[in-house]
Amino acid sequence: MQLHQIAGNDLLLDVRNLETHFYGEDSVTRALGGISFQVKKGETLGVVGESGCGKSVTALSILRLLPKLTARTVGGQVRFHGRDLLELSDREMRKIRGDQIAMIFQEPMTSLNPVYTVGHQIAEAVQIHAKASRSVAMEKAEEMLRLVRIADPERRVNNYPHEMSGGMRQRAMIAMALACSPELLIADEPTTALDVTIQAQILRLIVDLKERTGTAVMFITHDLGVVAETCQRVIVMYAGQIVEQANVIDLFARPAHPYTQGLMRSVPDRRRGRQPRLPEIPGIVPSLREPIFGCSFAPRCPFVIDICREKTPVLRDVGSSHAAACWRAEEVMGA
Amino acid sequence: MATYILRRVVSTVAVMVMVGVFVFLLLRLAPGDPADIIAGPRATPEMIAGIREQLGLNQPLAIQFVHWALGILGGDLGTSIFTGRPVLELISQRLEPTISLSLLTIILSVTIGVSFGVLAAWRSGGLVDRILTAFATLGFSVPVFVVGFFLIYLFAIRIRWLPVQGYQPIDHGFGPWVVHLILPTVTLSVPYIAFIARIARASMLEVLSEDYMRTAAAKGASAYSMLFHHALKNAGVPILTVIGLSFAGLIGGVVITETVFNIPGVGRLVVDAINNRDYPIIQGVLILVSGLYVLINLAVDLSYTLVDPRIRY
Amino acid sequence: MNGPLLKVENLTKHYPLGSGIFKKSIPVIRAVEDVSFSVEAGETLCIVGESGCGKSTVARLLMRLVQPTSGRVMIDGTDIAGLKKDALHAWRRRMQMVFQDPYSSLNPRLTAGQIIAEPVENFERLSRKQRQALAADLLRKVGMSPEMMHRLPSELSGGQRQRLGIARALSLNPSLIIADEAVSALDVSVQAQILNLLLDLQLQMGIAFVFISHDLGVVEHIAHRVAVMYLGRIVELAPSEALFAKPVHPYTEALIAAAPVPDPTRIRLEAPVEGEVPSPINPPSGCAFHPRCPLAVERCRIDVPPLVPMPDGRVVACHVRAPATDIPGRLAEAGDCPLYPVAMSETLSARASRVHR
Amino acid sequence: MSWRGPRIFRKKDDKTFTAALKEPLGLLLDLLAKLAGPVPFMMREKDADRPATEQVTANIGSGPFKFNEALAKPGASFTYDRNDKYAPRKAAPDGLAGGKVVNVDRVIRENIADQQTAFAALQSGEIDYIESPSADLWALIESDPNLELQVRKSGSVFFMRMNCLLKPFDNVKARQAMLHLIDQEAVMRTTYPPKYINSVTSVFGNSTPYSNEETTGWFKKGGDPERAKQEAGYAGEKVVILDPTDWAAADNMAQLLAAALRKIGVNAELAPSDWGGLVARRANKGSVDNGGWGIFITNESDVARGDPVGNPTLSANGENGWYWPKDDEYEALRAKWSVVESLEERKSLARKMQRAYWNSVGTVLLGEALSSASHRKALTGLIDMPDCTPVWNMQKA
Amino acid sequence: MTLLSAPVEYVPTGRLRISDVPRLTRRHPLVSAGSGLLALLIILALAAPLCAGDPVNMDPFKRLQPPSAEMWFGSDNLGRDVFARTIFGARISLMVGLLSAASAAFAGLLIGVIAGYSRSFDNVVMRVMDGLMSIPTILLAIALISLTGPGIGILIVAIAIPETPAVARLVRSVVLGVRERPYVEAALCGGARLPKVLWRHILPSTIPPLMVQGATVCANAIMTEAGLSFLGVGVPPEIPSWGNMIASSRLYLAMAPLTIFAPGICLAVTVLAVNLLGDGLRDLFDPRAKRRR
Repeated sequence: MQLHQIAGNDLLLDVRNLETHFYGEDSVTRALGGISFQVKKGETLGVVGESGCGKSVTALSILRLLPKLTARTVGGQVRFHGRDLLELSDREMRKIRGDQIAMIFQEPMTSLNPVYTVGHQIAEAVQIHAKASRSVAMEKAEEMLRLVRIADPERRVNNYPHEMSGGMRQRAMIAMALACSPELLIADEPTTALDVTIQAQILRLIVDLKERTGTAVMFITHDLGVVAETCQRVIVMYAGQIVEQANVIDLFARPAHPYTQGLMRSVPDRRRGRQPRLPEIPGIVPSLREPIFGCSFAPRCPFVIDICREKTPVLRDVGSSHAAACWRAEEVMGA
Repeated sequence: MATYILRRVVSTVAVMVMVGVFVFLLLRLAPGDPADIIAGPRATPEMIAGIREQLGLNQPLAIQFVHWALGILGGDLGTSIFTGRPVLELISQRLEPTISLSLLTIILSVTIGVSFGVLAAWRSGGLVDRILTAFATLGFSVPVFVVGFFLIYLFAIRIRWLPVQGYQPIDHGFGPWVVHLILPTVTLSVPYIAFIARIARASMLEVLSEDYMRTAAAKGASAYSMLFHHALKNAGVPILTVIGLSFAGLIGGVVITETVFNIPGVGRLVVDAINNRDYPIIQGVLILVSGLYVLINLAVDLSYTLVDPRIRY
Repeated sequence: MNGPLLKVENLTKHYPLGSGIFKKSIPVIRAVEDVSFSVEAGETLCIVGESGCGKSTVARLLMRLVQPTSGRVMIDGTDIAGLKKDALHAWRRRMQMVFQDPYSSLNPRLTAGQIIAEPVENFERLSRKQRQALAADLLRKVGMSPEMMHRLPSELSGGQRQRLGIARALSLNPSLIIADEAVSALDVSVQAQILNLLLDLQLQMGIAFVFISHDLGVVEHIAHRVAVMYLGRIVELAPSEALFAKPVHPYTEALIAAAPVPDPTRIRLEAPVEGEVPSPINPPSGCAFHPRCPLAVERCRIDVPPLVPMPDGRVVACHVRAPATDIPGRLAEAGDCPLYPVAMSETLSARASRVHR
Repeated sequence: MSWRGPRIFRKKDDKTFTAALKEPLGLLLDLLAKLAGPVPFMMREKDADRPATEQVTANIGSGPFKFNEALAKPGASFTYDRNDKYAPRKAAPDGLAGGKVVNVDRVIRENIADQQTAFAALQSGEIDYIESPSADLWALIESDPNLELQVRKSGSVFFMRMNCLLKPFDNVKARQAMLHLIDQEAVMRTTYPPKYINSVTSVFGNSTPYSNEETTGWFKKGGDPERAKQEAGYAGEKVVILDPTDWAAADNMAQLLAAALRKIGVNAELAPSDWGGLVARRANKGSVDNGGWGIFITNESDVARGDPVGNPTLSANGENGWYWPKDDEYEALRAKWSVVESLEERKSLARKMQRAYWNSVGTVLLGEALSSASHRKALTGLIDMPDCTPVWNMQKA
Repeated sequence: MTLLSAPVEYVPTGRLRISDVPRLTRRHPLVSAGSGLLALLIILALAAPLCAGDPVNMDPFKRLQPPSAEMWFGSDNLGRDVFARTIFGARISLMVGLLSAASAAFAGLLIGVIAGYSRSFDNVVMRVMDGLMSIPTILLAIALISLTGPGIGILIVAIAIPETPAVARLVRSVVLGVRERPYVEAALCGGARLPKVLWRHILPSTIPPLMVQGATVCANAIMTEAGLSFLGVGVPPEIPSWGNMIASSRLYLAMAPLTIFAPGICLAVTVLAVNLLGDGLRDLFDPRAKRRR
């Protein structure tokens, strides 16, 4: 069920009840329990949550990059410009990947093919989608390296990944993703593995390029600080569900879901000065192998009441473009 | 790079010397010596002792070794006691068949082995994977000579397509040369196809689970380019290693195949030499083989740089 | 005890690169360069810096997992840097370590009980009952139920495993624990639990911590004093509040500015510092930060700035912000430096970019 | 007895030479025309006059075939081309003599290590002729329409030599007991088909003129193990039987012998090795425990048993003879062999020698296996003679 | 922050209980097929005297008989019962295979661990191993056996020696890898001395790859024994082994095929079983394989 509909024409991606399961030897893990969200053209949507909440699985499900044998998207729709990507044939899907929807990954060390030069790998994207000749594609690669502010791109284009630092490799990844000027860039924890100063440079770069090319960015991260600095709208995920959705200012000002609130408080923050003890979220994330009754956060929630254990809360409006999946969302916002 | 190669070549010589000494002593300790064989079954012990004297076999070991080692340095592997011909000449006569058989076997094993491995990895878990893995395990489980006799029985006797035995030198025309090598090559290749396919499959599976394969998919690369363009080159190092190992193990297999198909190669030469206790031939061949083996290893190590830019010497 | 619990003097570690017989001078990686600091009993000293700055090497040097090239590590006045095997063995009881990756720091084939009790068993024989009692006690100390002692690490969550790591460190009840990125591999919520545990342990048992991290938020929360390292050297060592209130060394300032803060309304600076961390094989001359430093002057390129004491108890290695006075012992006043007018810190923020929303 | 005799031959004219001897040698002609055992080769003086170990490399090619040096691959194959300059005799071929007409251009002698492969090559027509194929293939050769098995009248005699220097075979009773034990047919049938084996009881083989029935009673009664053991006064000594694993026939027989001895309580043990190892161990006179031996099995062509002087296996002169049987009476008789003139005198001498030999039992005969050759039917003109088939006179259809 | 490094080497997932066996066999068909078959062969070999006649008694008169009630597989060229010899042959071939695999594994483990841990010893040992590996297995075996004459003991040594370098190299690489793992450093910090670190922390992780390599060596050993017997230097003739049975009866392929196919098939089945076990163990111990399957 989708709340405040975004006006038809500037709606880029519309995900409805997306459900993905992983099949182990003798267990089925419900990595995504049916999530719905939208991405507007040119918007930066933050997807935040702890490990195992399903944020990366969402991205892989959208691009249908899940491992063939062990995972399958069992339900829902992924409408991109109105076309449902889940229905497309492999050939059609391959046309979209890298051309209209691009993706960058977390580990700069292992996400680039170690035995080919960086230029070659960037050029490959151009050759696949723009059917360009080798030389044209290499020129484009050089141009892209200059766009991502890598020093003397003529030399760097012939470097191998192991001859570049972590930061430079991530810039090359971004160059490769944007080579065919996609409409949507999915960034899965792009700066997590980088040092703080380099992370700042890369975040800056993503924001600048986004404004210049008008690409929508789906920014997946677990770091609330990064979300605050780069995203315009945020969805918070927990145990394969979307528990809260809001624009970034509202989310940080008045979090409407106990999990979001708990997360924000447990991050050491200078403004609150030095407390002796950080507020904790007790317990651990529920296992997604067994079905969950009622609200998945109930066992760890300070606001839990009986209904929470019986009926699963539905994502409902608690303010202008601010939704939360909690029966006592209003009280939480007040706390 | 040059210093690395130099160091490796020096170690090659060291290995050959070590093998030389090891084999020299091993043979001298073995019961029976050429004099017994030359004298023939009806010779009396005294006649045998006489022949041994003339062949200089009862000089102290050290002197014999020094004499032989000096010969080696001068490039002379000594003369065969049994046939009186220089060992180098005997070996060079027998080189062509063994090299032809080994080369064809490696070419066949690598092409089929690698493609089986890649196919099995791509269809991992599926029916194709199970069949190819089963074949690989089976291929590895049947002794070479059983395969050999089976093929002779089937192709040469039953349907008479291919010759049973013998070897036609290549200068007698490419046709007869190949025809005579088909059965032996297939026989010898069966275990190596299995060996290479298993390793190729394992290293391909390893590479296919790497992050950069996901990046390639995210770029919209086709299955073919992901397999043969992105993955195969990364799986190159382990595959090259196994090819190097197969080359080394080949000498053992060649001996049996040459016996089954009556190919006058180095393998057969050595086995006969062992039966006749013809020390110079045994020592000569084993040293050349060990030298060849270490050089093959060096070639394989250097070939790594072609496949993986990260490897520099 | 009179002097500080731990006193490190001019600790240095160089890794030779390759050992070619033909090469004359063997190039060296200067991982740790002339590092000195001290830790009082019950105090938490944090070492902060980006990857490649040598903070982990310092930890491994303190625990003698690696031989130092030169310098002294004094515990209660005894230098353990040079001790040989058996002599070193005795000192192991005083100092223990907690590792970063909960998955690979516990032997997957041993049960929790065996892992925790192993350090004690290295020093004295334990009967089964004694071992189980010790394990139960340690598990309770780190907030886990004693039955967990029969579990294998693979059956526990990341947070629980890290608690086992801490319990193992506590088994010899050391007076100092070195935590090398102990919470970096954990999720935020679990991180909070572990940080609280460490603070509780410090209060109850008076344990000193050398806490190594790259996360400034965590550092600010638990540190009494902070040492900032860059390319093997300490560039600033100061009490935590003073450092975060007013960072003096430009690199510290850039670090704090770069760290993302969970407040969308904050003015976002232009990327505080450009360029990459230089390679440790041939570090830049003089102050290693000068190629990336906005305040760099001619002198920074020539000689290495010494650590100069400042009035508020911190030491800073920067020709611009803390020029070495010619009179030894006299503290450099913050205002002393002509280049450090109060307004200075604004020049950095002056480059704040347009508020992007 | 080495034969480097004084210069006794002198050239009379192009076609004849004379030989002047100090003492009478009835066998001169026989020795010059010998077929088996040490065979005389006629060479030019300068080729003949060199030390025994040095190889004669000169090949003159005066016979029907010339040795093709270029194609020679020692151990693998030797090639002989037709010698056009050779003019054969007018007479018909008779054994190794007579007219040597060559009807083929080239003969290649291929050394095929594996019998199975050789047989398969013969079947598929890649080779035309196999000299003494393995016995197990005889049945197959006979059943194949386009192959022919040529069984010769005589073959090779297998015999067992016991170490007379060591217990238990230093006691002649023990050696005589062995005569009882051996059931010749069982031993031969381990390797050869029944219709191609003959029992052999005479010291001089079956097909030689001197073969006779003197004191061969031992064999006729056949194996009676218990009686054999009491007579020998066997006291449990270990008997080591040398077993050449790379020679099928001797290997089978050694295994059968070991099993038979064990069955009657003799502590028999097999010492397997390849032929090289066997020959080395055989020369060791030491006790069984430090490298010595008890029994070994070997064979030689039946024809060779007709020459007690030339063939060392027929000597019995103790330790410097052929593996040490000692019988002075037999030796005395043997010394007269070359002196005796006529065939009849030699035959009666042979009978006396055989009686002495069987009383001292220098060796135990195991039986004779007829030698054979096989060839494709397309190959005709093969000369039938004992032991070998000359290559000339053959014709390929 | 997603956890940085998933565990590389095998992680035991809880205690192995008998009740797990059905689940495990379904999950790991290769291991169960391989070990089941191997167990069957071992039982067959051990129970040989019960179910088979006397493999050694010869009766030249009953040579090369076709299969009959009395002799299920007929008789060989010396009139011995082929069925009995095949079953007794299982003993020798399995013993040669398992013992040489065990000795190669043990020697390889010892050399590998020492080479993995002390740098100086490492260079010397690796050069010797290279030398040893450069001599072809068959020729080394022939030379060794001709040294002392055929016998099962020397045969096992002759097969084990060429296999040892491969095992040593494998163990060395595992030790070099594990040595850097944090839990080994943690043990050192805890004051554990070298022998305890080696025994408790490093050795256990060499066992899984060793078992996989052991299976391959065992398969090789059985094949090499067959090869050596074919060349006439393998197990002495009167002791029945599949190798020397195949070798000695290859002439009778046409007349009495069972004399060569009975041992041949058994040999292939055994080596297949060992290889299946090897493949299964490799998948069982390689966590990455689990994730992909």
